[in-house]
Amino acid sequence: MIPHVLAELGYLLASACFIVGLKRLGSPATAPAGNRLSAWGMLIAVVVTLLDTQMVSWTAIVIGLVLGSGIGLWMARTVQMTSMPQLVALLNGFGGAASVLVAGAEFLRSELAGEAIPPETGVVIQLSLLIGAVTFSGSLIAWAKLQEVMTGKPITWPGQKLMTGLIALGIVGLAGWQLTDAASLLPAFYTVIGLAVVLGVLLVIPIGGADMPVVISLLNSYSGIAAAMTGFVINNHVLIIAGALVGSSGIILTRIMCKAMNRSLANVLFGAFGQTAGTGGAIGASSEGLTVRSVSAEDAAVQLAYAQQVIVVPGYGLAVAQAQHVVRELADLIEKNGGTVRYAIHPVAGRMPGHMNVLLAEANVPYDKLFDMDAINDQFEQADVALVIGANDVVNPAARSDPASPIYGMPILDVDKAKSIIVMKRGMNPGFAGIENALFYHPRTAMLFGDAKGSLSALVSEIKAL
Amino acid sequence: MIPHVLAELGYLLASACFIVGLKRLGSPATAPAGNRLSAWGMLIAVVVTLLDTQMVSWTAIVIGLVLGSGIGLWMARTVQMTSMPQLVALLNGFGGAASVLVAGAEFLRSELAGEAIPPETGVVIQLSLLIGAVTFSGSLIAWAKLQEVMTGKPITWPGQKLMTGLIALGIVGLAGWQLTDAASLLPAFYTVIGLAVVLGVLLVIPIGGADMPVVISLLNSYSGIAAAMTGFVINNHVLIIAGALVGSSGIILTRIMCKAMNRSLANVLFGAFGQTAGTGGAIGASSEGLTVRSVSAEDAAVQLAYAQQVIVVPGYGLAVAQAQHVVRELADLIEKNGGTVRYAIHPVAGRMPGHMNVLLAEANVPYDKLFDMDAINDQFEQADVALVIGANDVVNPAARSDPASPIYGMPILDVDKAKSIIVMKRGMNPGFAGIENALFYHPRTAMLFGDAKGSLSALVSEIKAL
Amino acid sequence: MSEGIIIGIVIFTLATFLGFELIQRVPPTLHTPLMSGSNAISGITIVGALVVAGGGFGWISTVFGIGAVAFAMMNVVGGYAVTDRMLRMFSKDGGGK
Amino acid sequence: MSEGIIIGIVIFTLATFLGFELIQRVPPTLHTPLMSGSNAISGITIVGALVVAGGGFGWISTVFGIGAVAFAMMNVVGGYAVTDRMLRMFSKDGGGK
Amino acid sequence: MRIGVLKESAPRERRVALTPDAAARLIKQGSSVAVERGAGAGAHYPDAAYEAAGCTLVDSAEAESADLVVAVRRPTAERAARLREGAVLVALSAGDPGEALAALNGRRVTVLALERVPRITRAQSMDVLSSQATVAGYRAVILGAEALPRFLPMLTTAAGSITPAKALVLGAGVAGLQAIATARRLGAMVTGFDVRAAAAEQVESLGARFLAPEAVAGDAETKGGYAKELAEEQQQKVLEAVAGAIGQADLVIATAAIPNRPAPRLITTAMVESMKPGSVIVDVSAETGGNCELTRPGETVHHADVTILGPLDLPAGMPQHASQMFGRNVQTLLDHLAPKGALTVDLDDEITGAMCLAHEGTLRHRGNG
Amino acid sequence: MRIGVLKESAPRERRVALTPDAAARLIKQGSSVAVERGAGAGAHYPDAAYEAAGCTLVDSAEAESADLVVAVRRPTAERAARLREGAVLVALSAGDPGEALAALNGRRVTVLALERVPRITRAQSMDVLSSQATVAGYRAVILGAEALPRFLPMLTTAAGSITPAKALVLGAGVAGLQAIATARRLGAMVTGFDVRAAAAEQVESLGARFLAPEAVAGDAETKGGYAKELAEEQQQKVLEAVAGAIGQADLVIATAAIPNRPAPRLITTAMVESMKPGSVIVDVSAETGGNCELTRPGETVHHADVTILGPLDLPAGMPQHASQMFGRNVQTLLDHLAPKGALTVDLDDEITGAMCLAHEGTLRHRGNG
Ligand SMILES: NC(=O)c1ccc[n+]([C@@H]2O[C@H](COP(=O)([O-])OP(=O)(O)OC[C@H]3O[C@@H](n4cnc5c(N)ncnc54)[C@H](OP(=O)(O)O)[C@@H]3O)[C@@H](O)[C@H]2O)c1
Ligand SMILES: NC(=O)c1ccc[n+]([C@@H]2O[C@H](COP(=O)([O-])OP(=O)(O)OC[C@H]3O[C@@H](n4cnc5c(N)ncnc54)[C@H](OP(=O)(O)O)[C@@H]3O)[C@@H](O)[C@H]2O)c1
Ligand SMILES: NC(=O)c1ccc[n+]([C@@H]2O[C@H](COP(=O)([O-])OP(=O)(O)OC[C@H]3O[C@@H](n4cnc5c(N)ncnc54)[C@H](O)[C@@H]3O)[C@@H](O)[C@H]2O)c1
Ligand SMILES: NC(=O)c1ccc[n+]([C@@H]2O[C@H](COP(=O)([O-])OP(=O)(O)OC[C@H]3O[C@@H](n4cnc5c(N)ncnc54)[C@H](O)[C@@H]3O)[C@@H](O)[C@H]2O)c1
Repeated sequence: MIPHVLAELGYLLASACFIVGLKRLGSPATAPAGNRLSAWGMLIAVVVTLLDTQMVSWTAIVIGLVLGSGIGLWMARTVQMTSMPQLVALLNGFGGAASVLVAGAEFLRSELAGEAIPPETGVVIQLSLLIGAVTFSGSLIAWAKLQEVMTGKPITWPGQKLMTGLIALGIVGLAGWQLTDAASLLPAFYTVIGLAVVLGVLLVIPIGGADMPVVISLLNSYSGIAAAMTGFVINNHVLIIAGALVGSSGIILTRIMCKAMNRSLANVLFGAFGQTAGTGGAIGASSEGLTVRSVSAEDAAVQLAYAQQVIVVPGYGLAVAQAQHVVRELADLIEKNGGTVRYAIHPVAGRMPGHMNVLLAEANVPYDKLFDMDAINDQFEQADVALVIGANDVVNPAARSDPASPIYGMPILDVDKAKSIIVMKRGMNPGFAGIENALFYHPRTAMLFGDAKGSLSALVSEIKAL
Repeated sequence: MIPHVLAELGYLLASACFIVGLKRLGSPATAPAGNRLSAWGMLIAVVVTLLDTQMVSWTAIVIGLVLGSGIGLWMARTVQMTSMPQLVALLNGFGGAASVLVAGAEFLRSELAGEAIPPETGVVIQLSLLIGAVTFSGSLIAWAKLQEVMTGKPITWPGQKLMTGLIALGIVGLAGWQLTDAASLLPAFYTVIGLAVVLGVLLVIPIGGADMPVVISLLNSYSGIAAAMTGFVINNHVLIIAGALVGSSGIILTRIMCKAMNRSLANVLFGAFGQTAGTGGAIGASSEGLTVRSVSAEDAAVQLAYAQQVIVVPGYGLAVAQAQHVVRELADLIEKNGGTVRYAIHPVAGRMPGHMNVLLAEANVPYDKLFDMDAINDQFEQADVALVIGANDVVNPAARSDPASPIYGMPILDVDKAKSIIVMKRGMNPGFAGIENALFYHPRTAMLFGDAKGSLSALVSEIKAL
Repeated sequence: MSEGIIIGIVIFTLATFLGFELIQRVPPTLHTPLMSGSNAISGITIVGALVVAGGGFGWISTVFGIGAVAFAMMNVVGGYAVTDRMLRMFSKDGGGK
Repeated sequence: MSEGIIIGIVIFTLATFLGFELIQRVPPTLHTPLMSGSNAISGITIVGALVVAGGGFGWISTVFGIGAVAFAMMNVVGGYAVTDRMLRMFSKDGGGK
Repeated sequence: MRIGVLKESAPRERRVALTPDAAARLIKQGSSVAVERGAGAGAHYPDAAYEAAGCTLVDSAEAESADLVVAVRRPTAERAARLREGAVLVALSAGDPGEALAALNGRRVTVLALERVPRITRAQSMDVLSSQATVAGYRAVILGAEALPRFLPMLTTAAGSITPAKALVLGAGVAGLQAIATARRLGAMVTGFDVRAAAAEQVESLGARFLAPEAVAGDAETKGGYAKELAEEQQQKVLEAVAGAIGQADLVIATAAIPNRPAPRLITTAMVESMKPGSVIVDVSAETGGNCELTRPGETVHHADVTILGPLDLPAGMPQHASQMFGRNVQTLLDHLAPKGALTVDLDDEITGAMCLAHEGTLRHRGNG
Repeated sequence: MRIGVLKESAPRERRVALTPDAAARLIKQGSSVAVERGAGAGAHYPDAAYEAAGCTLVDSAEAESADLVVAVRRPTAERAARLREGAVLVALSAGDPGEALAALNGRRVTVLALERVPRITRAQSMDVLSSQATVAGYRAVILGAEALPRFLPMLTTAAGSITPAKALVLGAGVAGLQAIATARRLGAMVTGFDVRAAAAEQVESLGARFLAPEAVAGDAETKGGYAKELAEEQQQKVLEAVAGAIGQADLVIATAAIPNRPAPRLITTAMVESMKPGSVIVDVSAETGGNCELTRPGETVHHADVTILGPLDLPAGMPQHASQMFGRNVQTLLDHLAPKGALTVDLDDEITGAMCLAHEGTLRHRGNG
């Protein structure tokens, strides 16, 4: 055992690691180092705890450490890149469970030893149990939805809200009873935990699979608060600090994620009850049941900011939007970030021969950045992003593949070969030829809806803000 | 007296007020409310203290409160708007003095009562005294320099740095002695305070008057730390929190201010010793001893963002920089912020007839925003900002007033009638006619040095970031 | 209310404010790693778990302790490891860049 | 080292981090008001001053107390008032806008 | 397949139907190309360039005897009579007088009229009307700028300020849009005018202002994207709209057209008289009678201090690029007719069928030829 | 002061020395203006406009009898002989044959030569050379674009891609810079060339590329901003530089000039022969002999499939705006000579002194007239 003062300083150091680490996680350049710093903080906290606390028995500790580390490492190593979100959900649930167990152990210990639990300690124990349990079961549901163990669709039934409300009320009541009544109330204790688990399920089940990341982020924030409450229970500051940090930063992250989806948190959490899936759904589904993937300017900006090779495909929509100057600005910005930008000019893009040339000349785009179809078509494969701005027919793969199409036989720009495709248009309207475009439903295509000029301006601001 | 728990919660509330208030002070829209919130926090802290502490005598308190509030209010009310910075310096100095007095009282009390001061308490008392005293005397010097009670020029002499170093060393030595030696060491105590006062003077005296705002900001940060140390002395958390907040946010503000001046903090603090006043000085003085006022893009951006009427005066430099597209972008941005932008085209701006027209047409500036000299010259008086971009001869007042000038008699654009003038050029080079331009030394003129394209891009980013 | 709780509340409040300020603008690609990284931090419950597990409270320590330590440790180790994996994708060759 | 000092250090550290984060981008027009406003906050020494002044330590309380309270109060009242005056210039008609 | 390229004989026709570059592409596909000596001279493609591209230079008789003969304009009756029996002739056949076609048909020559390429997406690259209208629209502005006694762009100078010229473009088809773009490039303030509703967006997509005739838009467009002839009352509205705008214009580019009909009359003598002294009208539609009452095709008219140009040879006036585009169209068409050099005339083909005026002794499309 | 405005008599000269607008300004200052009937017709300023501006319309004799007579070009000897004794004549007097001037001087007419306005900042608004060179530079490109058998801008179309034309502008003075700007507006890729070092930045300030002749720059500029005549060896370097660039050019605008000297020869016959078929040279300096060896002033030469224009009437070809600017220059000059309408010829004045060729029977500036 080390002097308690040293332990406190050790915990403070760990806290500082978490603070700085968390801050660094917020920007791409510093994130890896930030995560490592925060991991160091955790190591310090664990070591300090082991040195500081009077350890009566080491067996439980060793078993738990070996088991937990092993499973954790194995899961992190083997998980598919695409299954990351559900892994995070699962891990978050475990965190919640740990809080329940710690607080529960404290409660049972006092209870069994016949010690009176002071009311404030009782409150924090209850909070720790409650939040931990909700986090646990909610996270498991989120995991199940993402892993497609259960349906990703919102599950709702009449009276569901009422039921949830009643359970929440029940928990409060029981918890209050436990606090006020000094007598041993083990059944109430177990009932509270049970009800909290059910509450977690009820809260997450009506939310759609696509919204799970937001839910996980929110539950993550909860698990932070649970940890902080545990800190109150065992009177440990590092738990309080780290827990509070995660709790509040988690809320902020949740808000940021909602904003990126253009939704409010309330809409995410309770949207299913209203049964309106928002504007996204209206344009989301094609006649053949395929779906388009819509992207925010923020997201698209990140892609462009880090792209090495960008090919811009202008079409009539660029002209309609009169966005020629902004597109040039965007290109300048990408080039300043180290990428290269070329323009692929289709022979019949626009509504008159040379339409795109007139526009781009007006914006002073140098001639040597303009490539005609034959010159650029085999470059798309190497392109990180093909940025299709208000073009439609000239990038319609039907011209290659569908003999029934009115544009069959017209050579087109092979944008679908690019590593990633961003299409900017106002909606799902067809172009001059009046036909649907399968490119918009391509798995690598993301649609950035809106007037091209507005979208381009947004991209410029976002890239500058990165 | 109230229960201590309530007092602690009151202090916490006060701290929260300071935190939120300080944050809100950082943005124009929320600053007034933020300041008021922080003032409420202060009121809460004072009331809680009065209720919480066992007050033996109220006389000193009442006298102090009445005296302090009265003088403070009177100073705040009567000060000239232009003398604000020195008032802040003065008030800051008072804050430092208060810290010295509180810590000193604590020290003397224990000392006179013969109590042993525990070493850690000793350290914080020493720190509180030392930092408070440096803040006090440093702030007074800053005030004196700004108030022109003493010269604003840096005062340096050989060996000054050595002297400062020796005094600092002396303080450390004496303070250490006091700590280690349990015996009463009143002379040492007074000596430390005296030396610290001298140190404050020595630290500020070599810094030029123009840099005083940065120094005040730094001293403000110090006074926060002094307050936090006082908090340690009397074991009060609100002092620690508020002091630490001011200490660290003050450092950040100081850095921001240095960055706005394009200098490093070290350069501000020790610049006078190197005797190179930086690039600013090199171009700062005209042959007739007049000075030009250089402005940062950040500063200029704020002016433009809030301007109602902007008149852009393009000249040959705009063409050289090929900045026509950026200027259009800037104008669009100003208009989006609610201002109006017009372009004043001088008949001989540039190097060929119609030079500016060609440029601005390329950037698609609508014709109805272009005004020739006769049409715009009486509009300058109403303009909030005249933005002169790479123009020189065509805005040279010598053409109006100096019959000896080669351009005498040429009609010029009356930019000097505008409420504020921003001139963008790379340096102080003359234009085509090869003559100096008094406009650059005009009191309402600010020079934004740099290539026009770069400066305009910077303005655009800054306005977007506001 | 005990002094300990009060101080806990002060610390909790400060840390909460700090958490609000730490995260400001996050590019969308970092949303998941950030969530995962802060989730790992919430594994700080490990400290509590260790106290319980090592406290020698009989079966409580054994059952609750092993469980708590194991769960918390999965959260910690898995969380940091998976975050690191995600972040490594952004550097140089992989992923977005 | 006493527990009190340790907790003080924890709180000091947290508040310092918080202070670093609170101020991010400040338009130059706000530099002076912000400095002045935070200077007013540093007048929190008034709390210490009141303790000294009301502590009844004889002449120390009287001399040091009155001085400390008066100085701190000037800092507080003058600071808030002058900050408010500056800030009022930015709204609507006056100053920059 | 042996392709013969004729030298044009019409006055002022300086284009050539196949440029060396286009010929080389055909040769690569397996055809042989016989070029009449001097065919490209007017368009600045010297014989040497054809030789370098792999063509054989031949006299006129030999060029006429090819399997497939290409020319810009349908050859004179005299030359047509010398074509091989069963040959294919690809050329513009506008203003068909009947007789010439009958003569060709008599010799069982297959006549493919280039101006009849359907305006479907797939055939865009064979569409000489589009490509030559592009040239015409650009060139009309250049001619107008030359004839104008004033600047097009705005100029602020020590000798006073020059206000930008106002240009009015009537008809926003291919030529009209190109004219709008070119006039805007030169700095004029441009207004576009058309009866088709779709034209509004297109004009504005070039940064110009659109002038909409009252209550006409909507039903003025055929399925193919062309304009219809207007009812009397509608025509009146159109005239009112033009009359309202023409008084401000310094330069008028008139390109309005209706397929197979005389050009619509949009500018009356009274309107011309209301124009500013020195203003200029370039009537691109002169060939089909002109949009202006006073236009005399092929001549320049001065009326009330207004100059009215009625150029007939707009694309031919820029023969090098006009030929390059024309040749590219012809080459793509031949690639379509004779993939890999083997010629088949498939009248069921959407494109060939629409173009064919005579085949194996039968005349087609008489009604709207 | 009574001002007489003559109708020009030179062939192709369509400008007028004072427009109604400029005349109105002078009348406001207290002068009266007598305009020869029909003087503005060629420039599209009808007599009615002069009348509306407050001028009196007079016959030629009356115009000639004014106190101060303005004309674009110095009147014929016949008309000069009819000027009032002691009158002031303001006109271009280029290519002075001596005799005519002597005759005027004999009648004690004060002759102020407009092309001699000094190029000082104050006199910029009276500088007809600048204003007319602006017109010439713009118009040279328009003429060149008209003569070119190709597009200037780049165009990607279904009928193939059109590459942008390359324009080479020799001499980056007032006319050259305007030509650069105009060609760039039309979409050409422009290279500017000059011997003065200061020209580089000016050319680039228009977004064009500058071609620097090796080892010439620096000392090639006189104090007044004009170019000097070059030494043999330097001239050789200049020719080499031009020869290296001209082969790529589709359009050459040649504006190089040296005051009071024949235009420098920059384009040899061999260089013309190295150019691409169909390319065009517009020799703006034709009046002073031309920058191209093959230039024939006032004519169009075809050589080796290259067209060489030697226009003599560039500003006169755009008479409305050329006159507007000319008139504004003349009006500002008259304001300077006769503030508030009272004429004084002060030979000590920097501007008047420099312009005056004859005054009170004495000839001045003979050496460099
Ligand atoms: N070049 C020629 O000579 C010529 C002549 C005549 C016809 N055409 C034909 O025109 C077509 C040209 O193809 P294209 O790909 O350039 O254009 P397109 O196929 O007509 O598609 C243009 C797309 O731009 C979008 N759009 C319109 N305004 C927009 C705005 N303000 N912001 C963002 N998006 C906007 C529209 O979708 P939303 O409404 O959903 O936004 C539309 O789908 C071809 O079919 C060609 O055959 C060409
Ligand atoms: N328009 C005509 O027809 C014509 C013809 C010939 C002569 N002129 C003469 O040219 C002059 C025109 O006046 P003006 O006011 O337009 O221009 P100016 O007096 O020549 O001044 C231009 C200024 O722009 C600055 N500059 C140059 N490059 C720059 C860059 N990249 N970024 C920022 N600033 C840059 C230069 O200062 P720094 O080097 O310090 O940056 C210079 O002082 C008049 O004297 C006129 O008489 C005009
Ligand atoms: N393959 C393709 O998809 C393709 C190719 C080329 C052109 N087009 C389309 O075909 C259409 C017509 O092209 P065009 O240039 O050959 O047409 P055109 O030469 O027949 O007519 C020119 C223009 O005159 C207009 N006009 C007719 N009567 C008018 C009147 N009374 N007043 C005003 N304007 C009148 C027409 O609307 C047309 O825009 C356009 O919409 C064009 O976009 C399509
Ligand atoms: N008041 C003023 O300030 C004012 C007014 C107008 C022009 N200027 C200046 O006067 C100068 C000349 O103007 P200008 O247009 O009347 O000149 P110009 O007509 O005499 O000559 C045209 C150009 O030809 C160039 N040139 C001469 N010899 C050459 C050679 N061998 N090779 C290549 N180029 C050659 C000259 O350098 C000049 O740029 C310019 O610098 C212009 O900016 C000043």
